Amino acid sequence: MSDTHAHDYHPPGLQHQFEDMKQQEESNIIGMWMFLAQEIMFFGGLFTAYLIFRSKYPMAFAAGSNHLDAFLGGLNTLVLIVSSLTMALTVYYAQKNNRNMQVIMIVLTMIFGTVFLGVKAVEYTDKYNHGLVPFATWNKKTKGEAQAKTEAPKEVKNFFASEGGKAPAGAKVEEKHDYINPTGQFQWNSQGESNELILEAQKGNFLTEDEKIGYFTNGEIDQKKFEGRVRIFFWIYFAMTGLHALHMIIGLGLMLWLLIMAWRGTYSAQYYSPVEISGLYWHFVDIVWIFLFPLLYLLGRHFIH
Amino acid sequence: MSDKHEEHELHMGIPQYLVIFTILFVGTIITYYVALTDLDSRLFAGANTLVALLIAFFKMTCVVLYFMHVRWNGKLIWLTAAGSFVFLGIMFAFTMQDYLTRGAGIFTR
Amino acid sequence: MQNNSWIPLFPEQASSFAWQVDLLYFYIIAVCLFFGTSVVIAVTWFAWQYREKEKFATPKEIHGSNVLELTWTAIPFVIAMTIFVFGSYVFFNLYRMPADTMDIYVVGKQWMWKFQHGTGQREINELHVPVGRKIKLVMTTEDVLHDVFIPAFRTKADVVPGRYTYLWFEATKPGKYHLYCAEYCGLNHSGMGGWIYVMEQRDYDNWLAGNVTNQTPVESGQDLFQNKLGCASCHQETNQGRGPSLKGIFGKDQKLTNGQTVSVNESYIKESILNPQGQIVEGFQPIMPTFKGQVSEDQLNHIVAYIKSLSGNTTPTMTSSPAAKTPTAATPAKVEPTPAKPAGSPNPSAPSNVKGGK
Amino acid sequence: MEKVLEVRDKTKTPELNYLNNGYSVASWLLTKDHKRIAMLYLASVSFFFMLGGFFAALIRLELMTPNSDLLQAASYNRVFTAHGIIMVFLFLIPAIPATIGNFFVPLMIGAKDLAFPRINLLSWYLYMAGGLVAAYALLQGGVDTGWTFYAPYSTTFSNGWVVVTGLGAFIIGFSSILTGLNFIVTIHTMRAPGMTWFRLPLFIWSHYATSLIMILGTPVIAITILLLALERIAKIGIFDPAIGGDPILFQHLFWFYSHPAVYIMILPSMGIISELIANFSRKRIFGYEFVAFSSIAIAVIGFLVWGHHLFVSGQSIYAGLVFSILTMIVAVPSAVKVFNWTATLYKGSISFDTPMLYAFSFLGLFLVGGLTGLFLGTAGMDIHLSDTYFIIAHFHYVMVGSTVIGYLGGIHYWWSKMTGKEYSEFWGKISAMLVFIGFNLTFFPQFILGYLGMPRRYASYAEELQVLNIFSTAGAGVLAIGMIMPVIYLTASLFNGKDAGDNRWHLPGLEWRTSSPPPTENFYEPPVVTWEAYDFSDENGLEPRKELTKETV
Repeated sequence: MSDTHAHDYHPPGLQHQFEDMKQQEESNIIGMWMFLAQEIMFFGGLFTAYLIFRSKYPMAFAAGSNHLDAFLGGLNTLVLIVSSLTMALTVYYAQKNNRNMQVIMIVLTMIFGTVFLGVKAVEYTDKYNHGLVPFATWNKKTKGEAQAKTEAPKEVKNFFASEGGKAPAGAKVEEKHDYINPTGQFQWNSQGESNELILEAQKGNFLTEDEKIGYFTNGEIDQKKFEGRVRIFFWIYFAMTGLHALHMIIGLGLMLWLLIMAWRGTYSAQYYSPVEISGLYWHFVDIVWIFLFPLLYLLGRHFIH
Repeated sequence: MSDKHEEHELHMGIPQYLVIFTILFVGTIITYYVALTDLDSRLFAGANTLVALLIAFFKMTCVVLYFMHVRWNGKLIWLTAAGSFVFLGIMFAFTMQDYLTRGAGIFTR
Repeated sequence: MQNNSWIPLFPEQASSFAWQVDLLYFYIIAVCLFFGTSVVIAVTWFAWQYREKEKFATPKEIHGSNVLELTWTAIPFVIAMTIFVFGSYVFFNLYRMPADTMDIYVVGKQWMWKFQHGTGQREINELHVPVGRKIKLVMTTEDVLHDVFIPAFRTKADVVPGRYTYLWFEATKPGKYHLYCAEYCGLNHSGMGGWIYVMEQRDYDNWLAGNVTNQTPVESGQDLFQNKLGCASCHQETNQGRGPSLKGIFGKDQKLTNGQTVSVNESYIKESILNPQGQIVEGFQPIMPTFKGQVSEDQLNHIVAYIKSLSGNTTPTMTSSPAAKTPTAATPAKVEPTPAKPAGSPNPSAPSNVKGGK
Repeated sequence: MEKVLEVRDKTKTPELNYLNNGYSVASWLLTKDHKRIAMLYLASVSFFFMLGGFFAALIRLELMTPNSDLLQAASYNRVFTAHGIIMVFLFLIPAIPATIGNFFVPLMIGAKDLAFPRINLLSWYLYMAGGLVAAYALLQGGVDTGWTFYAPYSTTFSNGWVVVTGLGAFIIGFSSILTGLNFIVTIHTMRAPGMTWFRLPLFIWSHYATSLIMILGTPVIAITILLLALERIAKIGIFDPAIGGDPILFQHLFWFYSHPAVYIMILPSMGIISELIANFSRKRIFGYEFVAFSSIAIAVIGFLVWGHHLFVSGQSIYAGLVFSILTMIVAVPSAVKVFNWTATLYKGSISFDTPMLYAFSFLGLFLVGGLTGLFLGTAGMDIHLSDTYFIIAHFHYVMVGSTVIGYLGGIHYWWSKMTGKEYSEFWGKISAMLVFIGFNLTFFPQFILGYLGMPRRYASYAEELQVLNIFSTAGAGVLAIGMIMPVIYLTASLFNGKDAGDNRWHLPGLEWRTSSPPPTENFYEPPVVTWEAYDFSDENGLEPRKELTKETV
């Protein structure tokens, strides 16, 4: 194929700086992989922060993790895996010159991607309602007891659902949500549960050095301090999932562009490298989630039982 | 040339994709239920974490090798994929080596 | 820094491991000179010897030599390792905390150093330490990162908020040394420093005893005079008060009501405080109560120091036996010329300037 | 905008090259030609260099006297921060890769352009956006954290402009990542037929190594700055110990990038010096493979040593020793390079043109800079020296003494290729010597100051240190004159310089086998490489090839 010089034969989509399609494809794939390497290090900074703080405050992380919805998280993992499959099939059908299946698969990928973001939005709303958004005053403002009572039943229901049926006794739940948050600050309202956790860990001598300083004031559990540590967990949760969601949104943008191009029948067995590199990106985003799911939702969950 | 090219690129058919997908799906279910069981007290401390991460690594490997076609890519791609994880590992390991020894009395600091 | 040369080259060596750091320094300089000069000589010689004889000539190809490459990979590696080993040895000595130390607590704060001795004395921007004792600084900070740096001791360590860090040294030479903050800490970073006073053990004990409140004797005396004992309500600046003015009296003669004339010296002042009725100054009523039992020996000394300072005499002298057994009976500082601080407690926003020296 | 090169009749129209291929503003601002983008970079990088230099002058003037009299501490802190941030993020990191690298990587491997021309242009826009944001924050608001942004000072105590400056650095980071990505892909896939890996000029190898660091390191600083901004705005509790955070984590993340970043600055310069020394002694470089792989080794080992910036931060002795030994190891590949350069001179035919003078002065300054690195990598020594002027002197020897000198050498060397004009050799030599003398006078006294214990970032200092500081300030004056001269005579050469000819130095590299300035598509016909790098032998056919292109077209 070395005799196909750019001047004589110009296949569609070949850019002027390349000699032939093979070179261009190779460049695109390497370029995308280099970009992914960059992305790995980008997320890597956050993972390092996670690693450090989790090793410093495992109990606070376990307590925070327990207030994430593992069921929804798991559901989202499955949704992303399905979307990864449809993405892989998009590439497959592009290689097979099958325009219609390509379009269908891209649409399916987009649907699953949107479902993922929808579930994410539900989860974020839940955190908003429970005063677990660590940023400024971006939580639901509950003023006084009257309002708290009227909303109580609904929240309890939510809570059961969010716990995947493994919620503690109902009485405890009601006590938890009977709180006042007039300014919408971050609030940790599960003191009973977390105190139990800390005391048990203290009994078993599991507390790390940082925890011994970080949770206690004069030998007593300091709720304010503990709340601060849980807040770090929620910050890392929001930073990581937020950044991931941002990548999903960019990915959906890419998909939209792919959809238009595929609709026009641009991609064929000869020229499909945009599909392929978008696929690489999409799979990468999936992989990040494969790690985020256990790290944020699952680790430490068993402490609670 | 293009026909040959096409043949060369098609490493996986739909059944193979579905097999990988099933593995990933099952892996997710397993990791979910394992996390709810207390392996730490049954096996050893950190067992839960280890199992969760091993499953995640396994799933990642499947995605990278088959969905991302790295299995059939050139050495450079292998190197990039592995290399970036090596550097990530360096960042974790060297940061942690400081944290774990800080004030802990290694060499009586 | 008592370096009198025009261009100083080395800070003073004043700690037990300073010579090791200096030796390491010289060793690495020697290595550098060896490599540096050999490369420079080679480059210069080649550049001259093989300078262009004809424009765009093509000299013979030389491709390289694996033996040479290995040699000049191995030799630097080995030498680097010797430096590493030597450096690690010094590193151990500098940073491994010895067991039998005297602990001093250090708190950094924008932009001042607060020191507290084991016996309770507090100091700001100054640290008095005995010579020949292993001192361990246990350090933390109230706000940002700081760094205790004492060039004469060749050691430093960051002060990290939220953690304790440690630094130890054993001073070997009495004197006054710079203390710097070496980690950038904001606006007045370059002002965040002071002095380390290294004293003989005896002087240090004296200093400890006499300077409990982190004040110079004069300041302490002033405090007693004006606030604690209330002397100033009668002994005002002018002679308008119920008691005579004490301004400028030291060293002068004083006429008493009984016709005698006494010279105002330390013992006269002391006597007047403890037994006022014995010596009434002419023109004043014998109304002053005795302070016997209310003031300790060293407080007396401080008051004396203060009264002397009113006469422009700032150097406190030693008046009682240095071999005192108890701290209360000990004497005020024969503190090495402590520069008299401005009256009042040091103001955090205006820490003493690092500059100065001799 | 980009006309296709078809007929080239020298008698009728002037040669169509990348410079006269369109004169409109849009033809520059929307260009996808790597050479034009390089020229855009050259202009913007020079602008920021002068801005940074202005702040450097202020610093030296202030330090002429022990008291903070010219500048109060508040302004002094802002000035050195501005100097650091501008020089590091806006000059040193993009200087060589984005200008000379951008221009010559495709030319030297025989490609028509970089693999992703649009991304290349995007990276320039990112650079400009980030640079202007950062410069605005530094000039308008004034940031006083030092370029290291150490927490918790930056997160809690300094003013809010830190966030804006951080945003600037964040954006520039992506510009740098994209440049690195482009280079790696280009070097992998776009090499001309016959251009095997071991025929690549060493300039390319060093850019490859640099790009690796850009890709693997820069994202970490990006996320760190993001977290810093979040901490500043929202009090996450990640770096500020008052709310449970950890300032040491910031230092780790920061230096994970910022130590390798010094290799981003020095490696391209080493590549230029390899070119200069081989080409101006007209010999193949001694031990080509070793020089090539030492670049890669430096890039990789460079990622393992960042902890030596934390020796005094309360690190355990164990961790200190690990980082210390790795730091000592990274010295070896640098030493190998120096020895090979020296050996290359042996039995060469060495000319003393301006670029070679810069190469010699690089050798001298890099020796000092590199060897003083030994002091700082040695844990026991670093305790006394860290955060003193010894550090300042060391990294200026490396950053200025090597990177800037390499950059200037490269600009002089390739000036005729980039513009087609000859600069004044006389003024070039004078300026090269002034820079060398001024530089040493400025920074050598700072080694002594450092050992005496003058801490860095001090607006006022002890009186006994004044003499050395006056030397340093005087040297800075000489250095400034030496640095301003090239701006003048190089600019002048654009207007009244002689035509340089296609191959001014009569060299075999691919970039010299096209016209000066090169055409938009770089080569009149796709080059085929049949020679090793730096092959000066007669069979290589230096002259005929040039004739060939002119006759055949």
